[in-house]
Amino acid sequence: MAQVLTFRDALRATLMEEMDRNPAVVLLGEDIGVYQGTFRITADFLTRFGPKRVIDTPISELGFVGAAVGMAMLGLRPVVEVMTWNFSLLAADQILNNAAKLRYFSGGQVNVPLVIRGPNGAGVQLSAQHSQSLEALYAHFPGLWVVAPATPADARGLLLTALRGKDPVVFLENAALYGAKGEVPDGDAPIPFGQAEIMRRGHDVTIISYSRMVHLALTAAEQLAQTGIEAEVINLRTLRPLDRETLIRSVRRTHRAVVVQEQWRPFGAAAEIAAVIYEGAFDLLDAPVERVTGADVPMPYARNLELLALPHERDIVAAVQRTLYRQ
Amino acid sequence: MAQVLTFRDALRATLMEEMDRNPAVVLLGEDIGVYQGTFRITADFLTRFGPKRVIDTPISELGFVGAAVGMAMLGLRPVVEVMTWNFSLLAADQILNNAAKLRYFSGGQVNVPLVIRGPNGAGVQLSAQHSQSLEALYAHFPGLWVVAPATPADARGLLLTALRGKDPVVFLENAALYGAKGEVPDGDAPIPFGQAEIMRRGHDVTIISYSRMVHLALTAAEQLAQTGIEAEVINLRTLRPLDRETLIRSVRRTHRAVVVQEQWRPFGAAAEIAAVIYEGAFDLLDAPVERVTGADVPMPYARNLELLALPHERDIVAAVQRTLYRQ
Amino acid sequence: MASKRGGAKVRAERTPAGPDLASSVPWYRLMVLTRRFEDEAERAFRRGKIGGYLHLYSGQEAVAAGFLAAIRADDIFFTAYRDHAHAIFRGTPPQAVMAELFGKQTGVAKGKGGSMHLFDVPRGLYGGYGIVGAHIPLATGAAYALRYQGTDRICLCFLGDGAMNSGSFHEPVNMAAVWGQDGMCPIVYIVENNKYAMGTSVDRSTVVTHLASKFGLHGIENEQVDGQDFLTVRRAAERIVARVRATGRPYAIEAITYRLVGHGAADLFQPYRNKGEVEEWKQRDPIQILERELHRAGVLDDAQVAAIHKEAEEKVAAAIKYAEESPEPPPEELPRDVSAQG
Amino acid sequence: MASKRGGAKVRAERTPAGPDLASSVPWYRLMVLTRRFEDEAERAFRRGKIGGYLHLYSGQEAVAAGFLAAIRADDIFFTAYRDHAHAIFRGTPPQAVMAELFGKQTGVAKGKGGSMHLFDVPRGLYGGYGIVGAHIPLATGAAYALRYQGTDRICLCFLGDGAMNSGSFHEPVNMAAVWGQDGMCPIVYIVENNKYAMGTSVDRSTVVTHLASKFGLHGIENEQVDGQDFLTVRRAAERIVARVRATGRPYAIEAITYRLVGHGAADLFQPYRNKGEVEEWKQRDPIQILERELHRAGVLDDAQVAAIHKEAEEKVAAAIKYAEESPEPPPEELPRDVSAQG
Ligand SMILES: Cc1ncc(C[n+]2csc(CCOP(=O)(O)OP(=O)(O)O)c2C)c(N)n1
Ligand SMILES: Cc1ncc(C[n+]2csc(CCOP(=O)(O)OP(=O)(O)O)c2C)c(N)n1
Ligand SMILES: [Mg+2]
Ligand SMILES: [Mg+2]
Repeated sequence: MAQVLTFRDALRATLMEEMDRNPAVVLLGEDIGVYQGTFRITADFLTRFGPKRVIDTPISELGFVGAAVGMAMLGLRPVVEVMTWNFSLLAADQILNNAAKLRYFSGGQVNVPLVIRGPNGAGVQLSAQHSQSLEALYAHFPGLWVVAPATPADARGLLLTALRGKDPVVFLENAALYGAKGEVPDGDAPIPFGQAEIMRRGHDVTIISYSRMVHLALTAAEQLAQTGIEAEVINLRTLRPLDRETLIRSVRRTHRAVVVQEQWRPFGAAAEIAAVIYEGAFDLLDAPVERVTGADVPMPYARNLELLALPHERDIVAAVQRTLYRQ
Repeated sequence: MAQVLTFRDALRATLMEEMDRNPAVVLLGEDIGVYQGTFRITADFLTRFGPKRVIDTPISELGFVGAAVGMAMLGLRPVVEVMTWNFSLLAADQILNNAAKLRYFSGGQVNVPLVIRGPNGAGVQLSAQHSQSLEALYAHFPGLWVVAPATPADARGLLLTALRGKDPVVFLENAALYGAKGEVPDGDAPIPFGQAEIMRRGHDVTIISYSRMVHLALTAAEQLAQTGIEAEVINLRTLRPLDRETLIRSVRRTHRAVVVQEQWRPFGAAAEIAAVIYEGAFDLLDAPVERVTGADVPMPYARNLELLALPHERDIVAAVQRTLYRQ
Repeated sequence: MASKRGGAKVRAERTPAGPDLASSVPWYRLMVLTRRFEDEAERAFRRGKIGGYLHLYSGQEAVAAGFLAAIRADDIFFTAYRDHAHAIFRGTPPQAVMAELFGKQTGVAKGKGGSMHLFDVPRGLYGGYGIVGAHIPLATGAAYALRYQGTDRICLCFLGDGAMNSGSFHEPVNMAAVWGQDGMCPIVYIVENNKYAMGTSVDRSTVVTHLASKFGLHGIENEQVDGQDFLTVRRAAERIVARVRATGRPYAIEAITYRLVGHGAADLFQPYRNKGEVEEWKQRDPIQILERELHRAGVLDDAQVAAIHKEAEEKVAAAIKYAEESPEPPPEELPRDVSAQG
Repeated sequence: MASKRGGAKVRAERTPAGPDLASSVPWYRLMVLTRRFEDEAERAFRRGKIGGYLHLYSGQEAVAAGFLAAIRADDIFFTAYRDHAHAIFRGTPPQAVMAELFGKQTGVAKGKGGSMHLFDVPRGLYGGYGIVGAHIPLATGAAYALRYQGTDRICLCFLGDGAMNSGSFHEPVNMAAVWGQDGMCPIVYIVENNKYAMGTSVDRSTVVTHLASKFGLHGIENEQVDGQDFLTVRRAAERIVARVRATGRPYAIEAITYRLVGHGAADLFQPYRNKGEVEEWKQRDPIQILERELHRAGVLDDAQVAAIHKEAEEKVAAAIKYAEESPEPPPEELPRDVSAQG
């Protein structure tokens, strides 16, 4: 059976269940307790689990992410909420030089079962310092898993996997999705990392994306269907590992691919995805892989400029048409 | 005229000249003064320019990189030495959220003429926390220029441009190159950003790289020449901006490309370079672009494992042969 | 009240009357203006005219006013995202600030920065920053630059109580002390201790709640001040600014204050504090305190007060109108300003 | 000498004789062993047998020895890259450490970590870290975990003077104080103040050179100790460890010490200090101080001392031989250990 939940409630319920089940799970973050969480993912958690498990931290990203790594090394299973991923840059050293690597440089003596989660990507008019999508940065580093769910079902299934694995997970949510509803399977069904989902079948072109952009891709696909173009839409779910097989199998069938990402094009995630497609389907590609990306500028505040800086359905439609030489 | 200089001396001499010429240039970094610089780039600078211009800092990467941004905003031209780029992760917030963006979010009211320089990439057995090549990370962010010189001439020409521009520059050196010698043109000849150099002409395949990897590419090209394969070797010099034109023009001629980077393959620089090539030369490519990269693991300490983790000439040769379907 | 947490010893430096009372009238006017500005900005936010985050300064006005009243026209300052009042106090036209909040081409930063990133470089405002604490290194380096350039200009750095728990605070403040030994760091750090960082009260985020003292352990002279009393703040500011200008050494002050409104416009329920506390602090509203003082000294009468309020109302209404009617930035603005050379 | 900088008040807690003298002999033996180990490691480095960075602990032995002598077998500790002695003191076989430095499969971390990243988790050594200060948050969180798990185990965190200028230091230490209020942070921060961070002396990187006092800024009890005297350190450590174990509150100690060797094996010229200073500190070599004490008390005679030195020599020679003869890690090791699930 399944029930309809918002993305927020899927996260909440999963976290709560897992905390009920496993006393090793503790939460850390700014204003997750008394304040009830900036995005209310942890509302009521403090009352339910108490201050030893729901730890309101000072504004010390480097300190509390690092402390969570230390907790994880000792066998706790900390879940850090970064109020937004933008602030994670202050903790980059702890994430990239400790969490990601210390299993390796200890010769496998310690695990770091740590989940860092929070909203990633642009909001609405949050401007340059608060509108970043950092998946390409984190996915570059071996030792991390990088997860970017698109649906409430993804949110639940991937969070379950994250909470039960033994490695550090960069869990990238999207504030615009918190209110989005979707069917969430009941019961205990973790979604393994590295398993993309084909959200829509089609034979003319493959549109590949993750997180919020998947929804744009689906809308674009509906629009394209009205012009007789059947797009396959792939939701990657995780960037590291990348489900090369599903990707490549699809493109080898459709001969065309469009990759959609929210952030800056240069050295962005779409470049890697495109490279993987070329490497796996070069001989069967009928057109260059199109990258639909955000504008290569820090995010402006003004709404009209912000809209110009973000990818839209029409950009995806146009890119698809280019792969079909319809333009 | 030109003289033969080491990479180190090219940097030293250029910094020194520019400091003589422009009193706004100040240096900040750990142990650049009394200690004479970890890699002796600034040896004797303290005596010559005094402690107001050669500022030994505490171990406060976030603090002193940020302070340098502030100095730059007021019209100084700070040059920060990060002892190695690994430590820059502690200053990531200042580099990515302030230096890169504040010109934009101030509506163009301030410039940030800042150069951050130091060794990037693996050394010899420095292990996981000290062996990282961070160009893909920094080149993703608009507002920064990302420079990776391969030769003493590059070092001088690009540093001159960096020191005279008005924007923040991520200047990635390589410790293994500091002792390398090369001809350096006399006089005042800045190398503009975004101008790749063709280091070797060839018509069978284009090998693209930057920094230390260029030298591997050149050696591989010599080896290939003995088997009758003439490789063109491109030294990108800057990652942001990327000289798409030179790249694409070359590949449209050779029909084959191999991109070489030292660091991890997923979401690495080679993905972007490959994507640019595909986008510009899709119809003329006879084989998928090959990526030669480091192994996807934190750098191990043991020398034999480290050698396995790094790209070698033979990997480039093999990749070229694959593009020619010789394997 | 100021001494509630951490046993703050607050310097008392008020003079009941004298020349600074008359010269405080323009600051009273500005404080009334900014309060009105904040109220109307919030209303515009609710109407969907302003987007993103919106952090208001209501209740804290005397802190920035007191310090900005004490510096020279060529001095500079940095602050965080709660920055509207700082700009307006310094002379940035309210309509240019409002237009920025509306995301319009006529905004101080052409609509690119928004509420959190006000800049007015000609007037010495070097921003407006959104990452808590991250402007403190900038301000510290800027102060160094001012001395390096041979001037006697100084730099103010406003920061929140919450920012003091970050490495972005400790690292540059330690360096400022070192640089100050050579007279190379003319900066005043002004902690706006409004008791909370979002929903986290000072005593839940640190054990040492006498925040000024934290500067002492970096070797920086410091004191606390009653941040609700403009005259007190201004007097302290004048003394401190003169000394920092003369010595080139950093100084720190913790102003005990309170934000009467939510953390941001989205902070409606405020589960972290009770109404009583807010009401208590309303009794110490800095505008009323100054008004009473000016009234008592006969520098302002009721009619003048009314006129000042009316004027503020009109100015803000005009600012709203201006912002509303201003054009959006044209699409060509999108790629502009990313870099100087590209 | 200990009180030279910052007017350090150093606690004197030495007892001239008594039961702890006899129990100190094994520690004397370990200190002699590690000194020899460091000397031979440096020689191996010069012969090209050891790569990368190599940071030796010579001169500072009494600090780690004194503290590791005071904790229980199930307690844990974290340190920076100057970590060989810490591992050996704790019982990690010297040959496994040497093999790690040689990059061999038989090393404590299979040759993957090297000198800077010694780990021996079964013995409570949670690393060995190369980014200055970056292990301090880890140790702080680990201490929390120990209490959360309902144990009375404690955590030691060794750190350098230079690390104290980083946000990696201030942020977690502030949190430790907060957590300590609930008895949730049983950690001892042990500053190995060896006067320098590479070439930067303490007084060039901060104005407040009484480093222990900086913990006070965060609300953590603290003191200084003469780090050259094993007996003093150990006595203080026993008192502090007992208290931290009982209270779950953090405590900090600054051990005044000196590194008699270069920062790393590559630091040959040491332009930042003069020979005289080094010579002066050689007079306070911790091994000689302890040796004299044990000698005077009649716990050790000349023959025993000689035997201990000979034994150290042999053990280290054996460790070198073992390391030399051990196999390199096989190529299959390259992708192993990146993650648990992949
Ligand atoms: C590094 C960082 N972490 C978290 C946030 C989210 N955040 C915005 S304001 C704020 C509270 C800051 O409090 P304080 O410094 O006291 O300033 P105040 O809002 O009271 O003026 C937080 C946590 C942020 N912007 N930056
Ligand atoms: C964040 C960071 N910055 C710089 C370095 C380079 N570095 C290595 S050791 C060191 C000095 C550290 O001094 P201290 O903390 O006093 O420890 P000690 O070496 O004296 O034991 C520096 C600057 C580093 N490893 N990490
Ligand atoms: Mg506050
Ligand atoms: Mg030291």
